[in-house]
Amino acid sequence: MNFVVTHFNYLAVIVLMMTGLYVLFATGNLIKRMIGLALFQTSTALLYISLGKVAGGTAAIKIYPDSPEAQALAAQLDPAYVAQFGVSGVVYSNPLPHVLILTAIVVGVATLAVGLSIAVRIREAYGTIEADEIEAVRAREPGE
Amino acid sequence: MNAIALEASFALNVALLLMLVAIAAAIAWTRSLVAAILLMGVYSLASAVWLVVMDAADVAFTEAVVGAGVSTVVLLGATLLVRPGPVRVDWRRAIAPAVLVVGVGALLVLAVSGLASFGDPSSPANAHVGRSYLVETPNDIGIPNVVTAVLASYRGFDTLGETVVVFAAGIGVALMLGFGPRSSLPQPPVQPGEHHVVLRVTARLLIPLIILFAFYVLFHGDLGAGGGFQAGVILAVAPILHALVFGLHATTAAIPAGFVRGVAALGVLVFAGVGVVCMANGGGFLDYDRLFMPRVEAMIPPGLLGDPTYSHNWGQHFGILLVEVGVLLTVSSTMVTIFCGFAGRATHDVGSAR
Amino acid sequence: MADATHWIGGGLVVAGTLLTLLGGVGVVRFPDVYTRIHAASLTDTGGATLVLIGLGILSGFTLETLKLAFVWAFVMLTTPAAANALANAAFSAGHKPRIGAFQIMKGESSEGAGPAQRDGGVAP
Amino acid sequence: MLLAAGVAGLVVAMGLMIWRAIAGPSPYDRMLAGNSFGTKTVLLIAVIGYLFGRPAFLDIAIAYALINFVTTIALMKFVRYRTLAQPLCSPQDTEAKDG
Repeated sequence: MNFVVTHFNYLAVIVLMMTGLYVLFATGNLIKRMIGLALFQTSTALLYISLGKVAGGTAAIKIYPDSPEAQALAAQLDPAYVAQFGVSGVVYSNPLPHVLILTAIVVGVATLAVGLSIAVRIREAYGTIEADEIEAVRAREPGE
Repeated sequence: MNAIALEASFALNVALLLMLVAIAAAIAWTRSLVAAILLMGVYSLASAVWLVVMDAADVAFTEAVVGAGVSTVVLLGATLLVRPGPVRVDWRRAIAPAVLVVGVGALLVLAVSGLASFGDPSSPANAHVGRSYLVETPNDIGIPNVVTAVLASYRGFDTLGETVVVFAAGIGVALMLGFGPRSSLPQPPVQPGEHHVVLRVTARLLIPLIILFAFYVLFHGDLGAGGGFQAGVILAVAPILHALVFGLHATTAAIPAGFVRGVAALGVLVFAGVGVVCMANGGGFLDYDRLFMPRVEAMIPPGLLGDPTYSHNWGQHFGILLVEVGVLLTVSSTMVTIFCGFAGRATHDVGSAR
Repeated sequence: MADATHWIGGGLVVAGTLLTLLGGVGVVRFPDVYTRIHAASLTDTGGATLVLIGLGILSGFTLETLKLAFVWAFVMLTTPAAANALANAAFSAGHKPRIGAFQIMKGESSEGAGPAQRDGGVAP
Repeated sequence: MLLAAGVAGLVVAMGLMIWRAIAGPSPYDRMLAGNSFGTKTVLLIAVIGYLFGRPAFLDIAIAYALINFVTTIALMKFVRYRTLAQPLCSPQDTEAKDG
């Protein structure tokens, strides 16, 4: 039970990822498949961000240690904890996963668009976007 | 106050994750593609709120504008072009994927049990590289937003790669779908009394504000949440809104296709050019410390801008800004290219292609 | 003084939230598209106004106040416009109101666009 | 404390919107739910910023308010007119049809 509490984020993200994977495999409709892929991709991003969260941390945008904001944030935490894990008096979350995921999201939408345009061209060539019907058309036209 | 904020953070985290699970289940369950696309947009919004709770302000920004904005519009455009029927459901086809997914999920749970518990500050992920970025950024780069510092300076070469990928994806879509309106589409049926005056007026008000906000996000990116990627997508939303309300012909008349493609290439060129200038001045590729010749750097008075408590490295400042401008140019024009490719491809082309 | 702003600002935030919640219940419970649009758009703008004023009182007069004003302006601009567009599109597509003066207006052609527009993918 | 209550209320309201977005029945109901979900998201971001002591994140709320509108218009055009490229009709168009 304790494992479920301490790893709740990871477990929830796994459920999300598996939902995306299920959509990807269970449907033959290419658009729905791309939606499943997007779901899977977003969930992977959530896993990375979960890993980078530091308890009691704040966003990795520096604030002055003597500003009222920083004082209020530090007042919520144990001073020993701040001294050990903080950077000049403020505890920040890990910025590295944020950087990786930020670019991944924009690249993700660009690749999603490429995938969808391939689906459009498949529709134009085969007259359908159902995977099994495409296979049937290909079986009928062995020359291709 | 103090305990409440921490407890509220975790409770909100749990509530939003449960909400995300519910939306994902609905996406898997629904047969309507429109509903699935709309729920994908809602999923993005909810996950963006969750990202704010997880302190990932920059990522939340990106996810909101990309996931809820551009990707929804792109999915709609693709759905229009393929004209699918309702998604067919065959329970026999669902068994094998379900077994597979449960198996993979069990393996992942096994793998995750080896991770440090959530929020652990001394976990391997958080203790070494991430922490040293936080410690060193004020000295090395001198800007408050560590995410932008890592993105544009420490990992600038990686970001150049990402920008090129976005550019290549834009070229791919343009090659496959063409650019802009290719033929005059049949007018949609108009009912008497049906007009969208309110929308037209609102859009006319909003479009300049969106562009202004995009530039605010760009120039504010090293001080707060924001940066070239977010600003680029927001900037692209303005032409998209214009095309949605006033028609794609009007938009491509204002922004010609060749111009947009040229700007996309220019963005990559600006990014790489900054690197080359650094090399010409004796540094490494994208080593912004050598962006200016020493003679120029000496002419900048110390403490010209900003707060004196942060050491100001002017090469880093201008290097990051120029690189972000390059990212903005490429990302925004790529998004516009993608939108025009999907929206402008006439539906009856689909029928005649066979 | 600080205590008073805390209670007034926080109270306004909670009041705006309650209004939004009320609108949410209306969206779930009301019978047709138009009443739901009515519930959602009115309570969204009203709730947003109360919440943002409350936050403005809490924050005092800083740069954040200006940003709150911008958020308010955009919400007030976009939410009613979107609600108007939705209601316009729904009505012209042939959705019949369940209650009110217009419910019999399109009675003759009710099997036209309304049911055909229900979900599904794209009509061929 | 009050802000935490506000956050809880907004989350519940978002849950109600998700219910409506899933239940439908017409696409206009779903779009309405999506749009209203977006507005509540804007408010939630603003309140979270103050609750966690970093009100600078209001920028994100502004971006949401802008993007949400565009998404709703795109969905509306898709469902009602089956096109993204055609202009929305202006008063002159409908007058021409009337006459």
